[in-house]
Amino acid sequence: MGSNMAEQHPVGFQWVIEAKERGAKVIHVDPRFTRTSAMADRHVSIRAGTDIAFLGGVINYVLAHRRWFTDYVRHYTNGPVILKPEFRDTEDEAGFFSGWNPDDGLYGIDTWGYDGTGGETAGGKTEQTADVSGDQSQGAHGMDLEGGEPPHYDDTMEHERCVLQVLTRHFARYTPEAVADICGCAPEDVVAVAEAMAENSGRERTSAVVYAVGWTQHTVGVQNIRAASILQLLLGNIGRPGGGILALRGHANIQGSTDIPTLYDILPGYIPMPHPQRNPTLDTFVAENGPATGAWGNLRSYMVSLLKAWWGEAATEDNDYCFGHLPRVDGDHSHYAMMLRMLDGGVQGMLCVGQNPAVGSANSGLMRAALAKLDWLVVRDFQPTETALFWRDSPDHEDGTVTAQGIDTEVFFLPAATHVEKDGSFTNTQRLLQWREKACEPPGDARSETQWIWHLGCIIREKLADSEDPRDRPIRELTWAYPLEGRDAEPDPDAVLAEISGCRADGTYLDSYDDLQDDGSTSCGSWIHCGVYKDGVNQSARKKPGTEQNWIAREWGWAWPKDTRIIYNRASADPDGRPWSERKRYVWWDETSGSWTSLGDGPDFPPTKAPDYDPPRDARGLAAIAGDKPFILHPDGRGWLYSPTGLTDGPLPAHYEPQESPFVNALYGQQQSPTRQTYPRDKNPYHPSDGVAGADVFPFVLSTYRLTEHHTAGSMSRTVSYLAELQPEFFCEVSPQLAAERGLRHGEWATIVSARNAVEARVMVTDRIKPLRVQGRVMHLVGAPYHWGGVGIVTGDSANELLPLSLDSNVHISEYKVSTCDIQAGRRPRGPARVALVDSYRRRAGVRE
Amino acid sequence: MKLEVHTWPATYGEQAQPRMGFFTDTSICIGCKACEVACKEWNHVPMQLQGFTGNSYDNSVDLGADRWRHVAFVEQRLPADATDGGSLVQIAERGAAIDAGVQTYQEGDGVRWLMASDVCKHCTDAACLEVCPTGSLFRTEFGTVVVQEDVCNGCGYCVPACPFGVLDKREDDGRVWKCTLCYDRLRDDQEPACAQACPTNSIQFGELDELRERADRRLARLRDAGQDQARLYLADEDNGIHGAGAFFLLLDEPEVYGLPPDPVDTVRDLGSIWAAAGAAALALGAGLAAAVLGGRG
Amino acid sequence: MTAGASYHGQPVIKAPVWTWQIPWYFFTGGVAGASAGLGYLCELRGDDALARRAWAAAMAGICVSPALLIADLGRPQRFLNMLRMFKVTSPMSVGTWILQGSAASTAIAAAHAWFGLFPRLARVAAPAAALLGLPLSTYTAALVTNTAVPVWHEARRTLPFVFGAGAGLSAGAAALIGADPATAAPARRLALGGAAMELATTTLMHRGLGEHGRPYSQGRCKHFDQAASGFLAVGSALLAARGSRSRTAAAAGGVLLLAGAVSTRWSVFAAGRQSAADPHAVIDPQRAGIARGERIGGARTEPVARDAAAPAGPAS
Amino acid sequence: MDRLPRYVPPILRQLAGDRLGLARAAQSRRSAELVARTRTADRVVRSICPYCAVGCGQKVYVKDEKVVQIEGDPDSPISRGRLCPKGSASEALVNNPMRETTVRYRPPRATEWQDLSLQAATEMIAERIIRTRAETWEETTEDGEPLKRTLGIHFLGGATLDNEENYLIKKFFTAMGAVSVENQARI
Repeated sequence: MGSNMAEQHPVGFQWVIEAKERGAKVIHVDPRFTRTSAMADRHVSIRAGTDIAFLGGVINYVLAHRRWFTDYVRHYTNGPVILKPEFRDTEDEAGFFSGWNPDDGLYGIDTWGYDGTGGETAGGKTEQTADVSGDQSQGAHGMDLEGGEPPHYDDTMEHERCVLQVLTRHFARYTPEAVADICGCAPEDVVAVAEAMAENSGRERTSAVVYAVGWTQHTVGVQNIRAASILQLLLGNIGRPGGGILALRGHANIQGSTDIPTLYDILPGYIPMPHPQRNPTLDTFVAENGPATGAWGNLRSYMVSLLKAWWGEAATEDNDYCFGHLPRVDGDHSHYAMMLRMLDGGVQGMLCVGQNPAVGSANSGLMRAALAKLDWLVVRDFQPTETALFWRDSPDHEDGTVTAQGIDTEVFFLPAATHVEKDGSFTNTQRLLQWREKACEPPGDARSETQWIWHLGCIIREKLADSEDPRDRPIRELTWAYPLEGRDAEPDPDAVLAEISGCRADGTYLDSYDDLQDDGSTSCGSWIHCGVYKDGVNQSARKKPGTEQNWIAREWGWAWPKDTRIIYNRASADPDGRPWSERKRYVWWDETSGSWTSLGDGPDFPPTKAPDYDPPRDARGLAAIAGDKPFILHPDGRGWLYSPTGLTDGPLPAHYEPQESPFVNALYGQQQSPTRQTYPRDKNPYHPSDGVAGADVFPFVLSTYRLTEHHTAGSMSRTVSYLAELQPEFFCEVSPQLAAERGLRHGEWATIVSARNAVEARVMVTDRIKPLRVQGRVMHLVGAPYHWGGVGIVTGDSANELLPLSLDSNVHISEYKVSTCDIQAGRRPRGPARVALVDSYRRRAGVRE
Repeated sequence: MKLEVHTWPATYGEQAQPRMGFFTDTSICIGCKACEVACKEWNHVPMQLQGFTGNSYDNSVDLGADRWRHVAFVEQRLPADATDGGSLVQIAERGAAIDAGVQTYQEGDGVRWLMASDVCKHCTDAACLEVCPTGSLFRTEFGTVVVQEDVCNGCGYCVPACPFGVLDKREDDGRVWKCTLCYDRLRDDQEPACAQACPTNSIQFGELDELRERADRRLARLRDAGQDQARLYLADEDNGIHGAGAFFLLLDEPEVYGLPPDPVDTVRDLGSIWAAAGAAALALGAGLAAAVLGGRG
Repeated sequence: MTAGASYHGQPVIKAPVWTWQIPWYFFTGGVAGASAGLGYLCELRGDDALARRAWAAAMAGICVSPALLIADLGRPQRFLNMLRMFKVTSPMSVGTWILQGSAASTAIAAAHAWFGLFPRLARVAAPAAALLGLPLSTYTAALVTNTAVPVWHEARRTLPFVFGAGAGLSAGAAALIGADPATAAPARRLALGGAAMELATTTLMHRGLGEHGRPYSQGRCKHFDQAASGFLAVGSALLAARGSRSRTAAAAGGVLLLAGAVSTRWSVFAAGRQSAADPHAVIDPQRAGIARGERIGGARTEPVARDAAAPAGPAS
Repeated sequence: MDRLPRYVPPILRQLAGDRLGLARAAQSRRSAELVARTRTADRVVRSICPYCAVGCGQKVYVKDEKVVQIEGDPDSPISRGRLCPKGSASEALVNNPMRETTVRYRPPRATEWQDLSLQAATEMIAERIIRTRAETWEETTEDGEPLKRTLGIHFLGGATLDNEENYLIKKFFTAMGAVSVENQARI
């Protein structure tokens, strides 16, 4: 669900085909019939944006028919844990959880916790605010639990306030019939999928859930994944071979750039960026961000080691290891928030490195308007992208609303090196770091980012070398000396990786994050990557052929944490440490050696902690995790069916309609996710949803997506001849019924209109797009791949022009996968007439103001 | 007149290699077109921009001088009661959905989307190489059929001779081009580029004998699983081209994928062709004689 | 269920890439071949004037033909590669060698007929040219029928006769133009006889083609075919009525008949393109053959047990 | 035929065992000596595909300091030598004629690009970062809590940057107090 794996990850899909050949059943739940559906045993067509409803139906079936994996749920999840009596579910509060504060549109989360614990914190706050980015800033969070144990739990799971019972009541309304009416599928579809999952789970079997941006790019993106987590935990499919929830990431190192983040709210290894504090010390930071128990119990070690890696000798116990050098975040400084700030003149400079917001971001027109407000813009890419050329060529120039002479922004285009022109590591979608060897030097002025940022840093450091200003101390004291190599004096990426992996004061390399100390005697750039340079060897560069290893292939690359290939794999053994079954044997307790052993993977668990280990009440860190609690990142070691902390929009997923929807929320009184981030303004108007006047002006659901033949906004594919020819033109996919309704002819042109813009696309009328019956009405979907733009061998309008900015408040990702639109036959008007067309729609829908 | 056109392996003597070929199993083709790109990249085949065709996801149209692998896309509506679905979608299950009145259209219908990567068949009896006057087209030591770019003079005879429409002349180049089964890679013990790239192993490369056995096992499995429409195409020798070096497992009739149902090597009729031409020549001679010598004057 | 299916209406086979030179070559080759025969036979008969005219036509045809062929090549500078091999399976290869022999012998024979050169050589060359002229006139039919184009291939038994007849009529008609009607009787007989034969064999061919012959009633092909019939009928009538008396009528009749022969070749050429472009022209007859049980076809649905020991490759 | 020297013309070679001239006799000298360019490459290095996150192994062949071929690495347990169309097009991405290899500069309100040296461009960018940082520096909140940052600079990275590159970027901009470092993961 939420993934079109055959199209977007074709090479990964070989394993699905292989599993299928061995008898696995493949189910594809997706609004469209895609190349993945074509290979599936069953395709269920659902309305875009109703995944939680569908999954809720599946969860409800599992709960109602008692199909959960009892031993797993009892011991490994928080199913038995009793919640606070003050907690109120969406059932009780008409679509809200307890703690809702309508004045600031945020949840207070005090009531969401385990019974008997104190107020939950997030980033040092007890209220979820927009500057707190869900899990990403709260990976280090969790409640303080004495001895790593929830105060009250009921192993019979019968207590009315225990999680399993709360869950059962919460999902009771997701009946097959109710779900079918929301999703536009058949009730049997829900039952069949639930039955297939349940049948194929348990001791002997496991099922996997695969998702991608079809789940994340929603105002309820995180809760989509939470719903899958609940299902997989109930069925006992986490931490076991053949199970899991597989996030298929779309870019070579998007996983790595989250782990070692170029993200505003986290530091490497998901350590939160500090917030402004009354008492801005390291101790306060650790106290407010790290629970005392579980792997995060050692947050202070991780943080001190990071500070030592960055500020080296300058970081001492006396100066709190330069903790004060870190800048603070106190609001949403994520991409879209910053682009809006830019539009208002609050940002002077921008650096776009391999990124192309002028066509790649939602509401591209707003993005370009924001870029025009910059003083300076730096773009690094293989060729000038639409972003680099926004001042000269854009749809706005074509419309006549801007001219190059009218744009003050100074633009630098710097050519970049390709992946074969530099050494370095990518982290793939399964946390595996794989090293790339440099094949040759980049041409002309092209340079690697390593070379560029290092030299830029050196120039800036030189210019500030004599500064007395305290704000320049962090940059002056930064460790910035690396061995240089090659024609262009490039810092050796191998040395950078060694810094990330970490070493002791004496220069010896660290083996794993267990070695990290909070006294400044170790340095480590990213605690989860500690050990990737173990023994002074670049472990990510290991390339022992897969054919010479077993299927785990542990001598190929290196996976964080601790080169673990299946995370939480303690769960592959039963509470006593025996494999759940011979068939699904993976990690188990070996009594004779007194340690965890496995088929070849490392245990994601303290290696010699016996299954019957019972932590003392005063234990901290990993020592506080019992021998039968696999989820060591959580303070209680349990998988969370219910999330007492970490999320801004509720401890459980609930179905909310997308920001723009032709239907009312049939389950709750609350139409959309109450915490979603919206930015109503002239350049970002929203369409009325069902039940509001003007909703019928944009009657169709619009979904954007990718094709196998192209890559994202197209910079790396529209410019490559062999790919450009395969999908040469922007097209939209519509059903024969919609085509008949709107007079669209196959192969000819259509204009898709939203309140943001109007674009033209060739029409593909296809049986693969199905009108669905939802709430007694027919729903039509307009599918639009978004690969095109103004630069390249093949060009065309960009579907991203149409989308509004409406974000999931946990992670600030916009709802690309569903909005509403209208579609007309024929090409779009040119010049000012396009603006007039959009204006007329705005007026009719009443969204002008 | 019967010509022994099977010149492989005999003419290569000790240098002959096992006959190599492709088994393209379209039941696991995901239509990604990696084969098209890998082929072009290895063989430096030029871009052929043909615009939006509307032929499902196929914008490459057909095999030709600038397309040596071509992925066909066929969208089919099938009746819900079709038990011979053949596609991997369980169409029968659709019926229940319809009864519930949920799906508003395709009432009674399901969809299946066939994808198949087409390529030169490297026929046992290959018309193209038989009619080639220059010997540019020849059979290699691997039993494959290759155009030699240093010999071809662009006479174009092979183009209409091929019963599959594989060969074509590259306009600005003047020569004819087609799949070489990566002759250079074969000589280096490497897989052809398309087969190496194919993510799902839909394109399988190997010794033809072994591939044929594998295909038979696959067909048996699919048919056991109820895929009544699965069939092998050109996997045998009892057809008009005496079997192909590149054969296919299809899920529908060949013509649905743009393949001829009964391809025949034209040279099979060479005897009657030469006989007729000879007879006509004699008739012309007789006519001439009659006109000149048989006259009254 | 899929009877009548095709892949998005795309052709199954490729249309010939040959251009205008080829139908003209069908014509000039025929003129050259049959004229050589006419010339030699006239020499035998002692009709030197007519023989010289025929040798001139043969010479003209044999000079133009290679030029047309070379011009049609994608890589004209590589025309010599045509002589790289001799392949009986390739009518084009065989034809190239015939053309070579024909050209050499015709040149000698013509030089002798006109200028009295190479008398000894000509004694061998003239009959050789005459003999080679016969296959030169008909091998082009073998060339086009030896393809996968249904409208051509299915006419493999009749098309050579159409081309042979056309060659004869062309040689006769060419010799008539400007000749004294009194001495041109053999040429006239040849022209009239050839024209009748071409009309007859063309009709036979169309009838024999049945469904395959659809292109002849469609598009450009149809127009050429109708023009050919018209030219041949009018030319023959004119020639028959006045050809033996009027030099002008003989010339006009000759020109009309030549136009007829050219049109026939263009109609055959156009038919090939139209036939190749139509997927159903390829698929339907093949499907019908399978349905009638005459052929097995390329596909089979049942696995066969293979004898794993059966050798298919070299002993290895 | 093995004994016949290569200069014997094909038509004569035909007589020696390939009468119809369909196979061995027709083989040209080029064909007889054909070698794959993977064989003649100077070296081969091992890389990872730059498109999606499956992380397929690639073998990169280099000849005369130029990439001549990129194909799947059969040793990879992830991809087993296979590549999708994008991965298969990697060589064309690297050797793309559309690649721009010189710095381009566009002053405010200009209508065309200008030339600029890489060194000058880097120097100018450094100056602008320092200036913007100074002008938009926020030392504390209204309540006096430390902020030590600038929101005047927005960094947006693609997700094809290496871990090492991301690390240096995050490290550098964090030290500069430029907190709004973002990437494609947000998009």
